Amino acid sequence: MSPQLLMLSCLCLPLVGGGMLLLAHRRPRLRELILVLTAALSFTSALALLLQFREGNLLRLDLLTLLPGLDLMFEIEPLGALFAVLASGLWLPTSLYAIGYLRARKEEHQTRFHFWFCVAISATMGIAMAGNLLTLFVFYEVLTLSTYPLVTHIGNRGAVRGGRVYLGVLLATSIGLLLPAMLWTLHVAGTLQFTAGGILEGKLAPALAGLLLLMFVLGVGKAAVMPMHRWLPAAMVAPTPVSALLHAVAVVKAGVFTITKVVVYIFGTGFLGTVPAQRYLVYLAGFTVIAASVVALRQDNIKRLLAYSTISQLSYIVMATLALAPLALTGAGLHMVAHAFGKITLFFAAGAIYVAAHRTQVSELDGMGRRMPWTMAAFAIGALTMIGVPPSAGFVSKWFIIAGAYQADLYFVLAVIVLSTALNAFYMLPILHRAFFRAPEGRAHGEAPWPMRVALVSTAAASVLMFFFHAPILALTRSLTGAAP
Amino acid sequence: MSWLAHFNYWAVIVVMMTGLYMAIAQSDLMRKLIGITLLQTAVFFLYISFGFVRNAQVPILTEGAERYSNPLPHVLILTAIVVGVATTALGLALVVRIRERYGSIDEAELASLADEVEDLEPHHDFDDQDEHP
Amino acid sequence: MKSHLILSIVAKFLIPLVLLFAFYVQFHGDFGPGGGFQAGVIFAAAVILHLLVFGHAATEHFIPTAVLKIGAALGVLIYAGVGVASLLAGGRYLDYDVLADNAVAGQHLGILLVEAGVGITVAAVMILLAYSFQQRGHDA
Amino acid sequence: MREHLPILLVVLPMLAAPICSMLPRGRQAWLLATAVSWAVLAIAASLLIRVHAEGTISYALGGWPAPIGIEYRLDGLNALVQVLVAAIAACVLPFSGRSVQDEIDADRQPGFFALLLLLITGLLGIVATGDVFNVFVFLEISSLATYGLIAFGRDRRALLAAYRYLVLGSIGATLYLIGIGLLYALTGTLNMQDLAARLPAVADTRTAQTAITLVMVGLGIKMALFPLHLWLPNAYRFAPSAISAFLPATATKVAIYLMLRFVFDIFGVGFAFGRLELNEVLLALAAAAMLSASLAAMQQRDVKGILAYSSVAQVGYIVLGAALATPIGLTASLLHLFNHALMKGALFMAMGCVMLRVGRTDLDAIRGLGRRMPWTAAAFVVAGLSLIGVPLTAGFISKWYLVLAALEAGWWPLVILILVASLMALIYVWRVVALAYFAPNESQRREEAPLSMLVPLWLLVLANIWFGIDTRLSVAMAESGMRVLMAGPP
Repeated sequence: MSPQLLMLSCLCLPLVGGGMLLLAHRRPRLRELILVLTAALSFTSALALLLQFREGNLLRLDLLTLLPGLDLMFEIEPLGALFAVLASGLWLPTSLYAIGYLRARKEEHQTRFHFWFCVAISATMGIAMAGNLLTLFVFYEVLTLSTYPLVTHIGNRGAVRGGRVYLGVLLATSIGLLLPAMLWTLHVAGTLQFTAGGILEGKLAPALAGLLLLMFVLGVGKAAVMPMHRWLPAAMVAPTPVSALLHAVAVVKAGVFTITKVVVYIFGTGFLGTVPAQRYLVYLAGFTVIAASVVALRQDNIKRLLAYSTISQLSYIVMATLALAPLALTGAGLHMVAHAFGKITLFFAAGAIYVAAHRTQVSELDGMGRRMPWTMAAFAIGALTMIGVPPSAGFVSKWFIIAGAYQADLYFVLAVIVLSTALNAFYMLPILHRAFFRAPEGRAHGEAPWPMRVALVSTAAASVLMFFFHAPILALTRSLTGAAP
Repeated sequence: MSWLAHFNYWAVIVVMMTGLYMAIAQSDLMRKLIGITLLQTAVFFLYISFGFVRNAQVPILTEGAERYSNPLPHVLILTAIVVGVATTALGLALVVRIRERYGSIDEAELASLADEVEDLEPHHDFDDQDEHP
Repeated sequence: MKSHLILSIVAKFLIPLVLLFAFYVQFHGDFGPGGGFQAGVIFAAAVILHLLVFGHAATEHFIPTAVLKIGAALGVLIYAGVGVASLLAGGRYLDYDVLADNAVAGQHLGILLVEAGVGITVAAVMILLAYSFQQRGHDA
Repeated sequence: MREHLPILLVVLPMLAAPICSMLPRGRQAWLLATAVSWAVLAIAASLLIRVHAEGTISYALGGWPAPIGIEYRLDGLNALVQVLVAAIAACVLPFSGRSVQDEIDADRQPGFFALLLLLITGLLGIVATGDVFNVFVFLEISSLATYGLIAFGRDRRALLAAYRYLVLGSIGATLYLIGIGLLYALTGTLNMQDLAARLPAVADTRTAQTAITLVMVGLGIKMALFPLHLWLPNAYRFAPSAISAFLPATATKVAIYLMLRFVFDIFGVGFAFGRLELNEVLLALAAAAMLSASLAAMQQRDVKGILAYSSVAQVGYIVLGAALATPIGLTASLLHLFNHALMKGALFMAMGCVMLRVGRTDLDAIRGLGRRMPWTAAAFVVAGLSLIGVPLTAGFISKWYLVLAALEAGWWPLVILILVASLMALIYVWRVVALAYFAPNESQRREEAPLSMLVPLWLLVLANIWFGIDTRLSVAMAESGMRVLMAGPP
């Protein structure tokens, strides 16, 4: 298949699958078969795309021209290829998990749920492959809108309220800050094309560039840098599969991915080094890391705890990106993957506990390790990834970020990482202690349905595997820094 | 006494402002309409006095008229009069029907009535007779 | 309707005169002050006088509403039709010159027809208005 | 016959109107009106093509040449506006068949269609004519027809809305009449071209300045420019569905066209904007319109009310672009004029479908609409996205141009303003969409609107998408209109 066709299929396969789902809404088994097949095919095409890219093919697809100089076009670069593979790859276990979850919970509107999930994945693919800022923005908004029905899926008052915060924050930041920032960029640079080395160098005074960077960092609300983080805990009203894939992987990673793209391909790391305000943004991200961890310490609801943990971990990536050191940038790319594996495992486990035991609070987890050994083992691996303990993927990425911080002489970053690792341990380890070393309470129950278990074990395994075999990912993220000297 | 030389304009302005004031400030719908009519009439005056030329003759049916009044404003204003009549008629029709459906033609009262739910049925026979006696 | 003797006699005397005057104004329009608008209104005034004095039933008896409605529409049609006729005759819209053999006769014919159309419409509409307002008063 | 098309365009609906009123049945009147609207669209389109191929078309009425007689003059600008009016009419009339049957008594339907045809005549006439007094006549024809049509609304508040519009509209028309009267007294001409040529000589007099002010205020009322918009919301809200679909897409647009014509072609930018600094007034009013009307729209409880206030805000957008008086600003303004007609037409048509099936258009009636009337609700969503200005819809293109124009002129606050207003649009559109799709409703019966309404509705919706993706045609048209205006007075 030609690379252009592959890109198009990455984008359209989930949509086509979603459309077929709608047609098959009266026959649940067929519908679920279509879902899994679609996910598998999407993953295959994303993988094929990655291979094509590694062979050095120029992957570029001009979809259509809206106005002269303003077109929707796609171009693959290392980080985007990685992101596409990551999102579509994790979609496969998530769709299995979602089938089990929705069936076990006997949720209504399952077809609608799966359909919007497909649309969201398609939008994520669009973000991953976007060749200019406008394309990225378009799919960024599609992602926001298509996940709204997922967040409010349960349809009760709380879900609607959570959905309103979700939509409000994400749209307000993107239209109020990201769009003006984009317009400003277009006005100054005359283009929105992602270009190696950036497009703004020499066209904007450093002080103004600092302001622009601030607009970008805060405007990408999906990256959840404080004070734009409120939507993420609010979105936890969503069913767990949504929280798992979208709010641990697709949506939030789309946020940090956008920031990384902007830093590397719009500003250019070289130019950004001359912008004084960039330092302050590192501090802002560092602050978010610590503050979110502290908030997480005080949470009892598992999903809210995980949400604050996500906020904290996202700011790791933002901070590492803004540190502008090649090694830190590599670490940022690695951490995107590592955190994805870890966090999705944690959410899967939380959902499995909810389905099997109807428990949602940390304080109710006593002895859970004995009742649901598979689930809690996976949870433990996820927790270790969050803390960054070997043998988990989190260790590798944190290692690179720390190395990058040395390289850039940013001891602030170093301090933040050390402190937050301690905080992560403080809120994760007590959960494991409760689960494995306390006696179980209440009536006995077994594990969650098998599709859910398959999903969470596979992502946990991936997290461990990444510790040992991270060379391909490392090569990819290295080539990202190759683009930015 | 140059301001007196333009007394026609002064008259127009007085009538015009009276009409405008009535159209805006009166709360009675009929008086508003009268205000509109006054306003329009003032404009008719204005146009007609444009066309007037001192010591001039009617331009048609007189041979060799040296100075003649401009007939065009009169023609224009004829159209405007027709338009004015149509507007007034339509306005009156609306007032009649407002009166039938609300039982009032006072703006302040209407504003309070407007949000009440109307009992459509009893009045319906009037509606059907509209323009079809 | 109560009959007012003086009113009805004066009206019977006046109405033909007013009608005659209306026709005078109508057909004199292309030579002197006058024309369809004025004539239509004067004609309507005569009918309205009849309406006021003799009541709706009597007036409607010889000028039915249906006729008026058709008249109102017909007048407009005549007006626009003359324009289209001049188009078909090879001139511009409302270019009366082409309506007859020579330009002067054409202008005569054209203006006469157009004014007739205007007169019919204006008269019909004015009478219709009077009818409908009169009707309302009695029902309410 | 070909050379007579400019006049036929106006005369055809005028001829059809009285015939319509004489027809015994509403159905026949509807058929005639629909046929006429399609013929008018065909003529308008052919004229637009001709204008682009051969340049300005001038047609002298009655064979009297231009400055003396009435001249119809079509150039790149008004040929486009004519096509817009004709296209919306050609979409609304097929649509109106069912909704009129439902909302208006059978014996009054022929009158309704006759008035609608007169309204179309008036609007097309305003656009086509090159004579400022003729403009007044057509303005009043269209306004009178509009007052009558609004009064056809079922709700008794329609009467009051029509009355208020009548009072304000008459004041507006009268002010306009005074204005052109003063101009005539100064220059002795009513022909637009001639007026433009003679105006500079007397531009310094106070009379000229008064005249311009009066004309602008009069037109301001007609186009519902803040704060002269008070008539609009209720008029649109309570009018019959077909009328509230037709008016926002055409009537205010024609008034805006007229304002552009006066400012750029007759007064000249140098005079109106340079010396009188009208642009600053317009900018301030446009900004106020965008903010205040959007705020008001967010508080409405009725979807038609929301859309009506949003129309006031959108007038602000259009005026904003024009007030910048740059080529790109004018292009943006004309584009938005065109695109907004498409989206508001579609949105109000969707509400017409809801009116037919549910009988009301308040927010409660929208609950669960996504299930009851999936096609209507989907159309509302797409047109709503266009209203917000989401990429890949027509609304995005015009707003994008508007932002570019503001940036180019160095007006940073305007960019923020446009974005804030878009955000507010998002909020008020989303309220409706969220209710339609995510609010539970007891009655889950499926009762979609008939095809005769869905097809025109979706035609407009697809146009919204089409002009959001393939912008060549719309941008080229807007630019040719812009060039006419930027060329200024002859």
